[in-house]
Amino acid sequence: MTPDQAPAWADVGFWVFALAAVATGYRVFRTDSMVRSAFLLLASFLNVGAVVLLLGGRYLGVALVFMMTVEMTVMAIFMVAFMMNPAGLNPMSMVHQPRLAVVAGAGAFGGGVLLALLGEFPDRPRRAGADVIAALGSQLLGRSMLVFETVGVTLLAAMVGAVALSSRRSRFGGPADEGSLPPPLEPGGDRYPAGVVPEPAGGHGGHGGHGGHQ
Amino acid sequence: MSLEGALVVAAALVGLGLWGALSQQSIVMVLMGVELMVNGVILAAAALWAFAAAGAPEGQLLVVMAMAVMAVELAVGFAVVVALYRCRQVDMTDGLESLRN
Amino acid sequence: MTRVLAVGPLVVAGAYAAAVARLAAASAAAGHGLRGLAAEPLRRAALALVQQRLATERPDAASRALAPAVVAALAAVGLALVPLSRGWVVVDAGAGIVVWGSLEALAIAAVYLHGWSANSLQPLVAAYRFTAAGLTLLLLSMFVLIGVALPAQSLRLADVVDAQAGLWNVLRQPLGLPLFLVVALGITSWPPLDLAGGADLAGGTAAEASGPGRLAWTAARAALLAAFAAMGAAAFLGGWHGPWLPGPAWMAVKTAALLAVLAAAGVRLAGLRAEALVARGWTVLLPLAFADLAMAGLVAQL
Amino acid sequence: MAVSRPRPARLALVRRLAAAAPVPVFVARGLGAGRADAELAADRRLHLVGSPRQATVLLATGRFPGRLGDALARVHDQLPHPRTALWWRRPGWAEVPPALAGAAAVAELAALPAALVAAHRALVAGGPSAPDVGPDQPPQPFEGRGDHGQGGEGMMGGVPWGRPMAMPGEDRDGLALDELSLDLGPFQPGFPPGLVAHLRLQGEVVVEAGVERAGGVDGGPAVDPVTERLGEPGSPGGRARAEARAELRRVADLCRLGGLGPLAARAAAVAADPGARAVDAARLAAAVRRSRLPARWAGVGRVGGIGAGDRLALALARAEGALARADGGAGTLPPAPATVDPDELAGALAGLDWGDAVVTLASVPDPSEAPRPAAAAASRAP
Repeated sequence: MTPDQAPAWADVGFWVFALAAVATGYRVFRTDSMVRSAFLLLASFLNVGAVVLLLGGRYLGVALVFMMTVEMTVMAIFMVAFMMNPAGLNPMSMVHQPRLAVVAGAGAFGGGVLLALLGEFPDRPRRAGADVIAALGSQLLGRSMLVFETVGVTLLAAMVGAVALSSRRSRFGGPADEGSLPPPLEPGGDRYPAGVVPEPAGGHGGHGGHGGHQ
Repeated sequence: MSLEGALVVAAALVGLGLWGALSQQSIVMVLMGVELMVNGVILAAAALWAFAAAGAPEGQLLVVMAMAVMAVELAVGFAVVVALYRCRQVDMTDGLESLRN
Repeated sequence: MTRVLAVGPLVVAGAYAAAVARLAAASAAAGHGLRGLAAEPLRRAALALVQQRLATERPDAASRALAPAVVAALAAVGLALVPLSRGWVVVDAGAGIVVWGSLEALAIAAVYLHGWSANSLQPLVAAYRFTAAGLTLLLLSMFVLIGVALPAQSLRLADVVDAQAGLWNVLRQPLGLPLFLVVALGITSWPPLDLAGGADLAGGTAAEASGPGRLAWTAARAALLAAFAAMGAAAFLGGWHGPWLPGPAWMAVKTAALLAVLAAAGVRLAGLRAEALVARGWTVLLPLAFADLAMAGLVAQL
Repeated sequence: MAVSRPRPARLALVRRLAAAAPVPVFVARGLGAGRADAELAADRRLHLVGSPRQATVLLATGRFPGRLGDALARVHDQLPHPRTALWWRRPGWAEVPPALAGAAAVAELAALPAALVAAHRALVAGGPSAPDVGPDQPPQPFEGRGDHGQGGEGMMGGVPWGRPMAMPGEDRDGLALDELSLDLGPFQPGFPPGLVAHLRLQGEVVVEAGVERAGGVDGGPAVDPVTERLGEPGSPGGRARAEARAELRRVADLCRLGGLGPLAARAAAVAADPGARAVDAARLAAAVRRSRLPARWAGVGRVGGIGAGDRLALALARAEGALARADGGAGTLPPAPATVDPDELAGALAGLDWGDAVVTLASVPDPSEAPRPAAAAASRAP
């Protein structure tokens, strides 16, 4: 099935999934719970995965679902690890420079739309009936073996780097956080987050440094 | 289902991701914004592969690369968050004027 | 398209079979008889329908309703992927094994969602420790499943079954099936690896669930376990291959046998604690999965 | 908390099936009854559940003075409708906790299963469901002070709705992650009567713990009357049998906690059998060993030199030895483990994960369950 010969239901499905991907992507930054954000982002990825499947990427769509589910679950775990607070207790907004962000986002969108509508793209739809999975496989382990291996080594390096960065032992053997101090709550101020005061400061200061309790 | 439609949707995802990444304070949320942008890139790459590249296997390869980039970004991003949190109990961008100390 | 209609009955039958297998194993291990067990799941389900569905304080209600639905949908997808007979499969996915991997990943996410959404501590702790173990098992499952794809030289499940016409994968890759069953127990959170449940957490992610909500959660996981058993039968026990009986009958027999093994393990073996499971997952099970994959590759080359 | 009325199931068939289901019972252990309810696991008609959300019948055993009574009221209201409560009440327990004001009372352990089944059937057939005892509201108000009104300063501290806010603290990886405070008990399944642990958790790891006995150390008869009447009080056979029974109840509790319901049912059956022989206990011990439960718990919660797995194995060995003696044989009866000081127990909990902490608390020997000579018990009876 090439995109051109796709039946009408595929067309409808494309737009349903595409709009759902955009809607959930928007909701990611408009919800008051970070776990929910992670799962909304996952929903956006799942919808894009479905679109890719409709476009004919029979392996890619599924692989996208697989990878993103794992990544977003890890993401959600991180949320809870850093704030042990089920289902969100204190709804609050944690944003800065909102105007710049809106302008930049709208600009990126506008640029993309212009590119999409005005750009000259060759009209060469893929052939029907080709085995895309086998094609990808022979590409990965054939002509593009070097790319494949590079990606693999990069992932390995990322894993090693991540473990090294997050491990408590520093390069020199001691604890990585030895002698380090949290920043004060206001730049130049002398109030520190609760529990990590460099000297007993009495009571708990206001707590701007930590992610809060969403 | 057309190339233009897919590219517009991809642009919307990239725009939303940029907006989120710039406006959010929490580092983890910034990472989410970046992920959403890569999501748009993946969609655009898949659409170009299907409509404009005659289904060349290199197109699929590009998508696989984008997914790998995302995995690397997430792994290193989380590692940096953990390292920062360990040193400073910070997981917000505003708490970090510099990476010294 | 009519084949899609078969998925509903398959899910219901799978959940029922898993429930009966568990009750029968428990009854046998306790020294009681097996009389009246066929209706037991129905009685328990009826009781759940009579009971009130309680809400916790400020839950994430949408996620709470979504989680059992997602697990049930995953069970349906799983059962739809598995070929029941020669040429008879509901969804003939070219990348079936990767779809199965996504399904496992989504199941972990759904359990996490279930535990988190109750806004209560026991469910959250259960979801937390389950996910830590679940992600380990997911890795394991990928190696094991790639192992069965090797002799078939295909990610399509129908090809995997076809490739076992002469020799079943359970003989070709003896480590594969036990590892896959460990994954099945872990990811469906079924005893003895019920990290998302467990008596120490008052029922884990379902600690706050009552009545119909609890029934939906339990039944969905039972159906998912049945999907795992069917997948195990197709990937390792030769699927519908077998003498005398027709293909679907062989699939049913093999799936039931795997369900019985899983249920017996649940009532006779003590589970690993979360930390022990993660530690052993990385230090013992994962190397075993590597060995399984290496062996599968060697055998496929011969 | 209940927010909606029960939906009437109109189908008579559904109600008939539901009435025939195993009765989901949640047990709240009060003072004076020890772990006697563990024997109910032997009855097929009953299903001892781990969460009040599952149960139709709340079984309260013993006395519930002071805060135990308040806790019982909270648990009572956590049962979904239709629900009812049953009280295992010995003559002489005068004080009636509010949750049990309207509850039927049963005096004999042997009569409990039938009473539970009857209560369940009546309930499912459309009988009246027990109304809430307490108000449907959080244990205390939100407080209304602080930046977010939670009662602390900034976003930190405070006890909104009576629940302590999560606060950062040191942990084993050097990441100052949030800590959560909560109470475990007093009706956690498998716990000795009245045991409450105050925990501070990071993730599922206990950072700090305190252990106390709600309602004070068991002031009632330390020996439950049922156990004592099994043999002639004071006679060697009766005493040995009572000891075996207490150990087997512990074994049943621990097996259930370990997720091995069928083994718990077997242990309960041996405990409830007045003619049990040493060989029955030996068979049970072999099945428990085969399940690898003692091995899994080998190093868990070391208190007084032995871990939870050793305590389970010891309970099985003691049950076997005591039953051999009860039959007049020469069984070796290993000495009972010493009871543990609450502070020592609290110290042992720090650093354990949730599951291990629960197993530790459920397995340590408790002063309320060791049978004492009848004379001592009688002198303490109220």
